[in-house]
Amino acid sequence: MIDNNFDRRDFLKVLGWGGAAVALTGCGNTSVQDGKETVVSYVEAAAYVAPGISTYFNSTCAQCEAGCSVTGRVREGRVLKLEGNADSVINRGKMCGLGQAGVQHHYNPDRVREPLLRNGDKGETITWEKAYELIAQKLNGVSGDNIDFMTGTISGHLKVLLSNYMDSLASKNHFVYEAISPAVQRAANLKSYGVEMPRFHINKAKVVLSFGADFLGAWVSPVHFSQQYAQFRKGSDGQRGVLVQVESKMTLTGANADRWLVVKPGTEGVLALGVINALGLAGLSLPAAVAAMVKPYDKERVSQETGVSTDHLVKLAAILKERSPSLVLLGSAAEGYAHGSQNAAAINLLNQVLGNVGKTIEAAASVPFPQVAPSLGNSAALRMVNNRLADGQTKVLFTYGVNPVFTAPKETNFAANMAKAGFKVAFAHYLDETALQADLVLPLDSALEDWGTHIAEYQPDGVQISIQQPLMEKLHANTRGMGDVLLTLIKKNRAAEYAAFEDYYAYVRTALLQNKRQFADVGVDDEVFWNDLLSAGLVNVAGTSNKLVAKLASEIKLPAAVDTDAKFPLRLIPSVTASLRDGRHANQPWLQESPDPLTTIVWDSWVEIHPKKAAELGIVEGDIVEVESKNGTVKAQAYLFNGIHPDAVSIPLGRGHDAMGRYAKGFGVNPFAILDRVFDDETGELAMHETLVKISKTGKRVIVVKDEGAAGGNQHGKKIAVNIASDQVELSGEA
Amino acid sequence: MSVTNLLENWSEFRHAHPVGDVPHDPYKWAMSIDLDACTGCNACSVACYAENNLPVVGKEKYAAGHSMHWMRIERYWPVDDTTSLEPATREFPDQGAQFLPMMCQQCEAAPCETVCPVGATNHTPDGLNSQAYNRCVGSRYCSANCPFKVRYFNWYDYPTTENVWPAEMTQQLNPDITLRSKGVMEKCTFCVQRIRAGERSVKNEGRVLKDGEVQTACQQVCPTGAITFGNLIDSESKVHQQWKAQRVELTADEQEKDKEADSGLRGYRILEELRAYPSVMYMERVRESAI
Amino acid sequence: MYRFIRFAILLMGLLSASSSFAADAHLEPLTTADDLGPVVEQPIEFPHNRHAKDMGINCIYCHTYSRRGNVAGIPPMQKCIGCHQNIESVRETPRIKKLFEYWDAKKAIPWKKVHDLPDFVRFNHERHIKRFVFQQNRPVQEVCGACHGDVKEMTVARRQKSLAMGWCMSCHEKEHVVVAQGGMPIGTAAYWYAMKKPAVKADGTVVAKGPNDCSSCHY
Amino acid sequence: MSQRHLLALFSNFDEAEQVIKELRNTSIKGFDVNNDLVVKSPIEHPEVEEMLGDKPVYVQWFTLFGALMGGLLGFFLISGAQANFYEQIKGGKPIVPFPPNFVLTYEMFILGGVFITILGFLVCAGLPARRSPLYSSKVSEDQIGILVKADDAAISTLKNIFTKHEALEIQEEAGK
Amino acid sequence: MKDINEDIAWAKINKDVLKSLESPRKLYWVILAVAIAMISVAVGCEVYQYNMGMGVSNLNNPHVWGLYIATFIFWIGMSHSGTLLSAILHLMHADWRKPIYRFAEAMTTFSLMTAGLFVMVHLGRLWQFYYSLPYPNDRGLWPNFQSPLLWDAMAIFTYLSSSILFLFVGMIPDLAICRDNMHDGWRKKLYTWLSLGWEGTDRQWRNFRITYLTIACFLIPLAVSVHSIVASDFAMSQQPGWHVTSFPPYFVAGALYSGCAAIITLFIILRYTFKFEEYMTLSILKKTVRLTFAIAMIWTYLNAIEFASVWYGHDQPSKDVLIQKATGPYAPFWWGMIFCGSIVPLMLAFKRFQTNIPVLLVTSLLLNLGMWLERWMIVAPTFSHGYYPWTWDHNQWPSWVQWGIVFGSFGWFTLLFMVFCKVFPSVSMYEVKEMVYHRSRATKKLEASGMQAKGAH
Repeated sequence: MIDNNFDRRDFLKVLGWGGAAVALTGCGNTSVQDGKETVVSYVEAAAYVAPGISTYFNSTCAQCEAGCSVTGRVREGRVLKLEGNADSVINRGKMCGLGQAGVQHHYNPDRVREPLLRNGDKGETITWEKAYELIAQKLNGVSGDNIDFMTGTISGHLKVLLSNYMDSLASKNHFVYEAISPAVQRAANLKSYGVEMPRFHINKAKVVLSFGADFLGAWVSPVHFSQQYAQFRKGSDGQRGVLVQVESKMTLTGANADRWLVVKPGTEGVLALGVINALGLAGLSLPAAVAAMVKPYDKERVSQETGVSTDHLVKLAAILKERSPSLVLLGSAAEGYAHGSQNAAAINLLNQVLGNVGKTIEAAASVPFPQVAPSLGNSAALRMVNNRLADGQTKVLFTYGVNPVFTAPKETNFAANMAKAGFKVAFAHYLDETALQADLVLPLDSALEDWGTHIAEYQPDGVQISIQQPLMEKLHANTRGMGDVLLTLIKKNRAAEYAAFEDYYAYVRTALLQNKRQFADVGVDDEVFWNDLLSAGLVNVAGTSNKLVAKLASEIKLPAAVDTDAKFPLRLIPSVTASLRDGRHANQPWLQESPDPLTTIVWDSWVEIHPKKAAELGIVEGDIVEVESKNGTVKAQAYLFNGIHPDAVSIPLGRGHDAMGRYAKGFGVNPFAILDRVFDDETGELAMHETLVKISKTGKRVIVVKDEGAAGGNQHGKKIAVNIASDQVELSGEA
Repeated sequence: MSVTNLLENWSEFRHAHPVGDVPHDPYKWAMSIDLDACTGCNACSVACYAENNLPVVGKEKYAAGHSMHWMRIERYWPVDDTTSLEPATREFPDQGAQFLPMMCQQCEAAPCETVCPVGATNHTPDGLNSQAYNRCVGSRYCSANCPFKVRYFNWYDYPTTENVWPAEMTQQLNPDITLRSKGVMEKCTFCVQRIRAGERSVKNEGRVLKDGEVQTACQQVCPTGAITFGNLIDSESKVHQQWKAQRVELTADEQEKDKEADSGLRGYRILEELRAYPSVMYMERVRESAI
Repeated sequence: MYRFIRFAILLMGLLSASSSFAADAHLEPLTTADDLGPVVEQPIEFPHNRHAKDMGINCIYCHTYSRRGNVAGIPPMQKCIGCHQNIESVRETPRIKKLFEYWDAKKAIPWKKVHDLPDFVRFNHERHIKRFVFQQNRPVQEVCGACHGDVKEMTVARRQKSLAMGWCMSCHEKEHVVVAQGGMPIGTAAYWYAMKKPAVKADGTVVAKGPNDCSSCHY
Repeated sequence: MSQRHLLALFSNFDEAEQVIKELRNTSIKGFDVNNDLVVKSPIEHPEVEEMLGDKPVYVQWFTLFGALMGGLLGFFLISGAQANFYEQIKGGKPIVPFPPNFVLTYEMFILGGVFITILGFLVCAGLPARRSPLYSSKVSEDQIGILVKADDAAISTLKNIFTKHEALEIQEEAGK
Repeated sequence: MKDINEDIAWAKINKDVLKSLESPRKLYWVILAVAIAMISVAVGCEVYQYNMGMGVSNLNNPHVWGLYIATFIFWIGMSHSGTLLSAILHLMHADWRKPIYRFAEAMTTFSLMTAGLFVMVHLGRLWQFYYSLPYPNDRGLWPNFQSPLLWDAMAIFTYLSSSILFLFVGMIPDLAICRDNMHDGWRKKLYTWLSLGWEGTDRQWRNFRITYLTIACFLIPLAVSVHSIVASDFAMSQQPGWHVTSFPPYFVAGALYSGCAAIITLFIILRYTFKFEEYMTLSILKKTVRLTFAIAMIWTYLNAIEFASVWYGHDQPSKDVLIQKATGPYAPFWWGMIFCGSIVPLMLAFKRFQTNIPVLLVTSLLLNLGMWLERWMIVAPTFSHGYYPWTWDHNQWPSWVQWGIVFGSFGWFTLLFMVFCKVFPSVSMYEVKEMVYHRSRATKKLEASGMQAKGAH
């Protein structure tokens, strides 16, 4: 860690060697030689800079919204590796694969390097000055109502700048779009607990019943939850936590469950109510209204509707009753239906009757500076932007951190609608599908080159403000930080207000210094405070602690059975994988080559199908199958997978890019494209699991590229990966 | 003179290892992996790519079996009939999957070492199975004789292969370790570059490494802390305590506790009966019996 | 007949002796004039003799990275300037003028590597300097000179030792005393060679060889 | 007294045998049947050799020496090299392991044996040799040659004996 | 039927054999051209592989060895027949070997030279192969003498050098014949130089006999050790299907078997190409065929023993490999091996086939195919089905690069062999003379004692 008061920005200059060649060691010389290579020497160097010695700088991971703090290992002016920052309450020094691949986002050979202006089908390199001029020119005379800014989840000072900029344009049209977000859950939580995202204490629970929440994989804050999970498994008083996962397609979390219960897609709510009923029958006292409401959900009916055996249902109720506190989680698999909000309400109700609220579910501290609190994304934003585009209401569209052309269902015609906007500006790192539709593409600094502050939606302890700082000099001369760009743009409108800020760095620094007393003693010198802040890479504030307001749902309407269609007999589950998520990371080769944990497939998409169903259809592994929905078809290799309901097929999200460079383009298929436009009744979120498909063989067959060998997941009687029943193991004596 | 050398140090030259031998001192690097904590998330594998300059080979080469993941996460399905060739005989994997991080087991009596024609792979005094890339001629005998098949051969010259480390990507490479060119065998080293750096720095201080001062990349990153790495000699180290608690002996090919009917312990080593004496202990995944 | 057998026995003895000799320790490369590395032309002909001999400047004063990291490195230019801006007497000499030209342009001097090991060798300066200079109080010039030769007699440095692996090992195989001589303490525990503890001699001194396993330097 | 060579060719071994028998039985001054007679034949013929008297062969001593030397050299070279190879432990086996060294010693034993046997053959058989003064390519075809060296005085006696036994051809070295 | 016409004049033997050294027939050039074309395929493949890396051979993890090692064993195995004919049968005084042992020995030498190439081709860093040689160097490094591969190298070096010496020593009298009969030119010089001044004197013959006998004695254990050591490459490893104690004798039997089959093939080819009908008689062929049959049965037995011991034992992984061989993706090749190696040779038991040249040619080729498959079936299935189920790989298939080099190796062998046959007498003239001489004497003796003349055996 750096702990002297050397100016952080000068540091970058001395550290950089101005394009010093990296020796590909091992391929170079193989014998002692003299006078062939040049020694790299500094003109001036800070005391802590020595060749061959790494320095470590703290920053924030920008790969997802969890806001993990990272430590970058920097050597000879280049960042080599991202490691976890142990001081962070979110990730406590740990990382996921996705986070580590952040360096590949930074060093990606397919980054946009120059501002590009559309000229027919081609992009023409222009200067930044010209780009700014062009934006000013295009915005000139356009009413604020016709200017849309579409971003992904955004927080910290960038959000402040952006909202100020939108203000300066007299526009209220900042849309925060996340293709995959727990938006339904937020609404349900707000109803049940009074907050959108409470704190979950998996580690304090003795039983975790998760309805499709992939908290070890891609749900909310996976690194944090993984650590909680480790404690949960160890148990607080020697009693190991029990995880039961309920879902129709096995997730990574499901693969780690003690009992994985497969349910008919969409019946998660039914099961939740059935469990409440069973709990009542087992002697748990239920509020009368609840008892009445769950009365019809007797175990036979529930078993019949969900496909979970009565035996399991009884056992589940028994263990939930016996081991308290427990925790019931709710994930995307339960949310992604037209009745998603109802499912969510039912599941939250289960938490409430189990008395978990206040024990394993607590309110998060609220952010003391609401203006920097995250703007949370949802997919309803896409619907709104799309409608506005279709109606011609949007004249100028800015996009940042989103790729709606890729993630919007084909049926929305997003790309075509986008063309209707007069001027589209994409702030982009890569030429992704959306950037390719834009008129102007502005190249951004990578997260490892840029300044920023982040506040994650999920705050496990107090509020952590994470500082993002450059770990090395810019790789490309003509990229700009998003903050700098916004500052430049806003200066066009409000020059006087922002004149004091030379750049975004100055802005962030001033802003944080202004609130110094929130973070440190007033007496601390500004420089010292600032350097300590950068050195730590984060600052924790207590925030205001809240209490949850438990409100029992009065009515939960669950459909008797989910929709089916004789023409499209199967349900498509677009699965979210921990490394590729919504596809914005698909050009990071480590992630492409990192095998999917469950299927071990790399570099390609696949269609998961239950062997029973596959046998019915005559499909074997590697068959290229056509998955057809009402809105289109995709063709991908079949993978026979027991961890899926026989009436469902699953295709992972994230692959299938037509753009975004060499590592993303042409690998796999994009199931976003064929999704049906079905929405959650209450929130208007796209119901991701409501797409019905049919599946047919194309006659082609390939060898599935996967790590799993010919033996599949079978150990052939060898003692390789072994498991042991909990009643046969003595865990208390373990070190 | 060599004859005198031979005669004088005869007992030293006839010294066998590890059974009946003095333990390594002051270091014996070892690992324990708690499969109950491992979630199969692949973070360790990516960390290994980042730390050890592993090439991303791409789809075609991966398909051809040329992948280079020193640490691979294996996924098994619990089956009722273990001898069946079918992936799973249950209709649904209702007890989840079994994940297993598999890397070089740094065997104490490694089968790979004896067969190398050029002596490129040896056992070090701190208990590692070392691999000298520059000595390797690429006979691949070591891999042929490795029961775990955790040795990876450079089938192509990855540093010069298109799209492996294009343009700026080279700047990510860790300068502390050699970049392997074609025809060389490589494998997990327990992040030997970190171990060596740590050992050197404490030598400067005249002391021995304490637990936690050297971490492997996979251990450092593991979100659930499933991987423990450390010095097996050091009774303060977590890895020592875990091995001790699980009653797993480094130099045994059959553990005493396995002869007891229900020891309640879950430590084991893979293919222990082959007498390679692996340095990695796994702890069985636990399954709740009440549900 | 007996003559024949006697002769045969004699020959056999000779042969086994010579064969084992052939297998004996690699031939230690001699440091002769022929062993000198090539003359390397440097951008500035730096006079080591002037600095190290005439002025008596400690090697580590300039090559300061050598006690901190793997590579000894070339001192940053500010180090040269730090002294030379106050030495007016030589200010106008061609070499110093050249130095200031680089300084004014803030351009690094493209020094050429004189001791360039193969890329797969990881030699650590820090450990060697700490071991022999700081822990055993051996004279700096002797310690550095073990590998770099008598630099104080050179102008531009030139390689004087073979730096071949056998040459490195010839020192690692020697028994070195593992007791601090007026310097920092040296721990004995860390000095293992071939899975053996360091030997304690009759007079109580502990001797140990250098690290011998391949992965000490090759990884 | 000067000596001359005489080569007689015979069509078969029986004739040659008769000749040798006669030469043995006849005492000719200036001709020693044990030292001055050489039989040249296209194939090996132990019976003829028997008649030439006890002429020991020493090749096997070379063999013994070579094999032992090879084995010793092998073992010590290998063990010595292992002892000097920086004592790298491999697979938990001793630095100087016996089974592999025995295998290699065995190979070196054979290698030494074969090489030195060949050397011994060349030494004992006097090869490579200069061509003898009298030679006929018939000897390598189908005829048996008897080459004798004798004082000038004995030449005619020998010639007579050869002729008597139906020598096909008699070559005579030119007088000096 | 006699092994050879006893009345054949010695001068005619010289003439006939020497004729084979003279201006070649068209067929010879065709064979040579084909051989060179085959070699260029292999050279092309190797250059490609050298530049691109071993990956182009489609070897992979876990299939780190493939056709190269299999074919290496095949060629090493083939070399054993020369030793069988020249050394073992020599010690057993089976004189019918005499007309054919020379080319068998040449086959030994050249197949060893071919095998050696495969070791090279197989190395990932061919340019560093000298690391595996023991020589003093300034790094102070030695190869690892514990590695069976090094034993291999040593054994092959010993075998190759001893075979060449044995071949050469046995050829000295013939070289003298050539020297005596050749017209002036480079050949004459060559023969003069190589024949070392041999004149067939009694002293030379005496030492020659002892030397030849001694080396033959050495060669037999050497040959056994060579293929045992090759077997050790596998048997000394820990892998299921390889760690088999019966591998060394099994390999040796397989080696003799493939060698004998190759002798039949070459016998037939030489007989026609060089018109050696009078020396390479059908009677000798018949003996060779019978010998081959006997060895085939030994091999079959050892093969069965190996399977039986695996089957009967408790080593489940080895058993799995065996089952995998018989039922897995390699099953066609494995059954092919059983068919070619154990069923086809049954043909040789029938008298009428024992001299039927077309049938024998086809059979011998099939036998060799079977033996090649055997080697492949030793190498590949263990890799595809080793100890560690996760890495089982049943889909690996050698690429054209591997096939190309294997294919080319046959060209290389043929080239060496054909050049040898043109430069050196491929039938031992002096030993045929000996044979004729001794046989006719024996016949005469028999006739003298009034008995019906019969073949020597």
